[in-house]
Amino acid sequence: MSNPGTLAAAVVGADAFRAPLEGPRGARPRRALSRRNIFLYGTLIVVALYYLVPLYVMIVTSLKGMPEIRLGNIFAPPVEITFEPWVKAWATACTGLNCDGLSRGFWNSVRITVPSVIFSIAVASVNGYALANWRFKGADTFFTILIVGAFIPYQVMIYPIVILLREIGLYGTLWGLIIVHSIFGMPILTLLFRNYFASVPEELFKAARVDGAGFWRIYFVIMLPMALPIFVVAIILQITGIWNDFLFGVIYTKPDTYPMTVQLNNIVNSVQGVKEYNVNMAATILTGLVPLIVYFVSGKLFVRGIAAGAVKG
Amino acid sequence: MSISGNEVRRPSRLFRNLSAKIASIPMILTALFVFLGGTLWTVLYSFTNSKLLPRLKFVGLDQYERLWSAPRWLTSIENLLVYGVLSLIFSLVIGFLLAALLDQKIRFEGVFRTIFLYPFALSFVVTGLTWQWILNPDFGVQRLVRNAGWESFTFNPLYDQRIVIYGILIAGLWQGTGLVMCLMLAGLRGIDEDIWKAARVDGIPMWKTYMFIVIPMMRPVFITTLVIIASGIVRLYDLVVAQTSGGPGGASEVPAKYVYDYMFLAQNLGQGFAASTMMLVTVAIVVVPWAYLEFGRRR
Amino acid sequence: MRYKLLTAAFAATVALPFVAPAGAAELEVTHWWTSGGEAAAVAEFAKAFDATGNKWIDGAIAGGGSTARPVMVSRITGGSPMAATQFNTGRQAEELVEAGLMRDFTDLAEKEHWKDFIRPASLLEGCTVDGKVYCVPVNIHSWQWLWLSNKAFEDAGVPVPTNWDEFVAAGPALEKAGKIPLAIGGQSWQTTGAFNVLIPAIAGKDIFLKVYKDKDADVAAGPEIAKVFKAADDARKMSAKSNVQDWNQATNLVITGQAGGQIMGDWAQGEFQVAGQVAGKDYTCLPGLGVNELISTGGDSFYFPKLDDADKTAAQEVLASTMLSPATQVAFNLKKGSVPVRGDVDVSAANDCMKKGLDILAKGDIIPDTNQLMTEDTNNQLNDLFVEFFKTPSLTPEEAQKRYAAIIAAAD
Amino acid sequence: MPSVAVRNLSLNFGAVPVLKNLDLDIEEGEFLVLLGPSGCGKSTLLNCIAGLLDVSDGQIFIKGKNVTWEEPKDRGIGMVFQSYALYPQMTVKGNLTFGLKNAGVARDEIARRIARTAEILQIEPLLDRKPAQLSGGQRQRVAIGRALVRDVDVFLFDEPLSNLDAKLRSELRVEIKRLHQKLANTMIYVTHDQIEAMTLADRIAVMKGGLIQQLDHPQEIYKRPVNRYVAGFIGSPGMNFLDGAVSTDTGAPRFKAEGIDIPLDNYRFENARPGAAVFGIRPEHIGINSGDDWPFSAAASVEIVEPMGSDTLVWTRLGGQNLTIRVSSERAPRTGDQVSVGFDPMNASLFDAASGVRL
Repeated sequence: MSNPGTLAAAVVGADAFRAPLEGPRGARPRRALSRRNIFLYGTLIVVALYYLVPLYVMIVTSLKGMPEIRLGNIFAPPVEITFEPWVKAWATACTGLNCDGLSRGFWNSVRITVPSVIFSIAVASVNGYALANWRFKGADTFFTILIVGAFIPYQVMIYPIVILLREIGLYGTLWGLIIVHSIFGMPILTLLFRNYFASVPEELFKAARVDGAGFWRIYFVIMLPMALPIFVVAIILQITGIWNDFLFGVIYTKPDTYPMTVQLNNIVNSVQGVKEYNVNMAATILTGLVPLIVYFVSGKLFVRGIAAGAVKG
Repeated sequence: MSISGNEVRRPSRLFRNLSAKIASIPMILTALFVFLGGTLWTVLYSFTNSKLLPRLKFVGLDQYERLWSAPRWLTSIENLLVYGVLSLIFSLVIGFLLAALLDQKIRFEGVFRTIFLYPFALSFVVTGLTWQWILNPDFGVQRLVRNAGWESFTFNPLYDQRIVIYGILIAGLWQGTGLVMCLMLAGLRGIDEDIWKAARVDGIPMWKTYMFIVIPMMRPVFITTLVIIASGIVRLYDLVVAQTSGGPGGASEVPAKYVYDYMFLAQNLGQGFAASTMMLVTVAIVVVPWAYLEFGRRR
Repeated sequence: MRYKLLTAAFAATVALPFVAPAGAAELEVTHWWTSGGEAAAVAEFAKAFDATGNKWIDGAIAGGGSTARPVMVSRITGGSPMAATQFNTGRQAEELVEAGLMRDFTDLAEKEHWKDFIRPASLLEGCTVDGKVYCVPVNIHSWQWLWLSNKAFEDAGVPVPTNWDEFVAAGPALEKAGKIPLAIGGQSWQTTGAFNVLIPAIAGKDIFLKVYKDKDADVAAGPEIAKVFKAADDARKMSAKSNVQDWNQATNLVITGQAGGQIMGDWAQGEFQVAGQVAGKDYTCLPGLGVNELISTGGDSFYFPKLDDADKTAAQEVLASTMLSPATQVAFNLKKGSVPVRGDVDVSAANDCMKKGLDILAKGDIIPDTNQLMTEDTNNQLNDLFVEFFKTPSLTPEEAQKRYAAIIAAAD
Repeated sequence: MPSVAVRNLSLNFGAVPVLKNLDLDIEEGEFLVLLGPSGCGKSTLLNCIAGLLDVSDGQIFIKGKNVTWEEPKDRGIGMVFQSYALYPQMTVKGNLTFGLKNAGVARDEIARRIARTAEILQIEPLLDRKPAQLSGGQRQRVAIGRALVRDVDVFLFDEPLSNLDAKLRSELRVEIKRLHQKLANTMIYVTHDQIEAMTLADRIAVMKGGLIQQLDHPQEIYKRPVNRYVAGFIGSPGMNFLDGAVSTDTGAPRFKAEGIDIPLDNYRFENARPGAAVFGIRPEHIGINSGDDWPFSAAASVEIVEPMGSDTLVWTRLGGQNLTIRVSSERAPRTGDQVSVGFDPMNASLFDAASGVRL
């Protein structure tokens, strides 16, 4: 192969020009500690600290004994690490007569969260798909109502929903709770799915129709496999939303089936003499653990999923 | 060759797209019965003197008159306004700045992103409790600074009526800015790379590129974000209850709490419904025209 | 009170097998008793009920009545009721009864002659709607107590006050010693409660009844109540540094000597007891703030929603009887720090403070509880006013009284 | 002095070298096209010249000034992007003036430049519209206008026509050419479209794998590609390649393959050597039944006939290998005909089979 350098020189034939061309060469020198980098990383680290402080305080406090909490400041690391608050929060903290801590609520939360997440996402994804690809007259009106509904304070809807559930005979059942979570997850989830499916090239959808696929077939065979990123977003949003829900959990369940957040409230608000901050913090971390893990593990997917279509107006 | 045969009748409009309609039944039912029905029901009963149980004994506008003469309601509205405006501005600004910083091709982007986002995984109850603890004057920041030698330092938002709403704001922002950052980051990544190049060739400074080119281009992202933040602000309740229970002296009351307290605590459904109707009207004035433009007409 | 505890216990053991049903049932009971003393007290109910062969499923909801009542009401109206639930004696469950959601216990009440032993009679009246009995009062709580920490006054070098005026006078000394003179929690009902205690103490029983029973707005705007607001102004100055939320945290300030005193109902006694403190030695109680010794007769009652399950319905009656049985009444109320609703049980085990209360009760120096006189709606408006008043120095007593009179005028 | 000069330019993305020790000189007023398939480094090179990418090594000079470390705005360049990169919320006028306002150009000067640009590009009626209200072609004109108002010596085009449909593309192509003739600026133009390259360029740099394969005038590249890669990339339909070997057994060199024996007397060897080779001949250099006296002619069978209007493409088999021929439509044979094909090896190119280098 011919040497491009020689070739260029041969064509131009202008070595004479080269002499006066002087000056810097190579990559622009960049110091690791340039002003820009100091500002950039400095800001990020300071902000990150602000975000981390509460978590730090929670953890540190949960590892201290009560006397140490009363004396020291909350930011000091524990002098003597004790796991007793954790044990108490998980297994022995009392509410009224029930002294089994959060442990009972954990499985209840799982039992409530899993079907609610599945059901609400199933419903919302089909809705979003129908809205994006199979528009029918009036669909947008319903959707607008739904979006406006996202602004209604939950408290306002408690009474009508109590009456609705009573009328269909589902009040106090797991299905009742699942429906409630599906209803309140619907506006945002439907918006997400609608936007995502709307961004899928229409040709794909048309091709499938020409191939004779119907509504459900296109949904399951074409759309569903493509919608993975947005499903991840929806699942994460719903797991945290439903796991963290307190209001519906307390109103639509019974003591036997109280989710973890209700137990947490009970433990935190069952003040006996002094507030046991260490137990409260341990209970708080324990309750938040599931959604936290979900975020730590899948935060990247979440960001990617949002970028993949959630934010397209 | 004759083109004839069974005359094909145009299928009924009702059955066109039948599967889609069937699939939309949950949405239609929710929209009609829960959101629309529930709202109308609430508005209707706001004109009654329902106490513990809803009863159709109409009293005209009495509940509204009482509502607007209740100092607590006025405080609640004022608080929501202050919190709402500041929360909107700060979450958008902070969320955007963080996203812009993360967008500088920095190292450890994933670590920073996770740190900024994790509070969003925690419930408001947890957020409220933790910040109550940090802002506690006897244990938290104030004590820390005083111990460090600055004896007269006072930072006591949760027990100071004048600034309590800012104490709540601090916690609210801590919880919510991560998601805003995430949305903004997604928006920034969606900006055509060539735009940045064009701006550089044009010699436009980075801040100007953000201000005059990138941010206007991110309008849809800002709108989605706005919907999410605003709907959260209107519903602000758990955080206040967990952090201050509306105190001190009712200085951090918010409308959603007024609704809840009057419906269930005071057993005056009519009053609660009137308050929630006012909230709905406010929301509707802002949201309905926008939602109509954004979703209703686009074909 | 003549009977010995033994007799009562005997009566209970005889009575119980008699009403026990064939099938044992699990009954879910909801309540908001979650503090140390309260939980110990409710355990007595559970123990007694479990002894009948049934099972008490505890449905404690923490966070006080304000968190618990919406849950209870929603569940009852939603058609998924618990077997029994606590409400404050008074008008809180009125509409649930009117809507026909609660069980009528008239037959049981007549069979067991509740009317004969429940005193004061106003308690059972609170449970009676249209001549029918719908609930079981389980205790008498009175609000009119000033709890004082002997240690705090010792530290401040002043004698323990014997009435409100002395207490106010001791305020500066306490403050000088680094104490909070008066502990009041941030929850709104605590401030209203304190104010309502000040009315009979400062202005007298008649004024109290004129305002709250007759809803006389003129009196509420008058000079007598103005004096009460003046006293409340003192109280708020003394409580300015009290940075706690829950009532028992405030009580804890008194127990530990960080605060001089607290205006709180007799349930505070349970906290002193759990902390191992002795009345008269570690702490002092002044009924009626030591000025006007009378007590209100509020308390808690249990309501029993209508259920479909026959076994549970039968067990509800057992539970009602159990709660009222002399042995349970004694055991429960001793732990709770309240007074039994039965006049015929021995409470010799009661401590000094409770005995003071019993004496006042026996003398008949009683006033009805505000829960019995006013709707929750009015109470809540008063809560809004007083929580603001106590924490907002810029709200003058005159201005507050104007708002107060307006609330009373609108009350029903 | 060259208008733009690149010296020993290297660029690595991490460990991956994208540009390898490049040298390039571009004359004042020259229209240079960087041509190659995607991933060859042509856009990267353009971005380096623009200053949008920091080089790993080497130097860049524009008008004799070393701009290796300069900001793009200070290099005296204007750039046009494939996606137009117009600021969507600004009017056309806003797009054109934004950079100037930032540079602090006086208001009357801005007005003058806008007027001139609008006139040159004939976009006066569009000045108050927003990009969303423009067609693709109009948008690209505005994008060019944005480079034009900068009043610079060097224009950089990054695949500016790829997003347009075929008709618009050819229209704008002419317009760019006209623009170049009128302004006589130095223009560097990146494309993967060899027709654009051929029609526009004064010189073409064919790139592959971060290296310039050949830099020359279009006709020269067309006629005398330096290697098989360049030969294959330029020209449509592509050059015919016949596999075989160069032999000098009989004295004069000949190209031999199964059923083919081409005398290479007329071929101008650059470095003759016997061995496996590829014989390349462009379709328009082959005659069918012409009756001319070709140095080489043989019989071939017609497999497919593709009429293209003025020309017709004839796909034939010669000795088991494909041979595409371009003839004028009047002389087109029919499918299945046996024809006689002939050409002059003078027009052909011979490449080494292993290295692909021109022989």
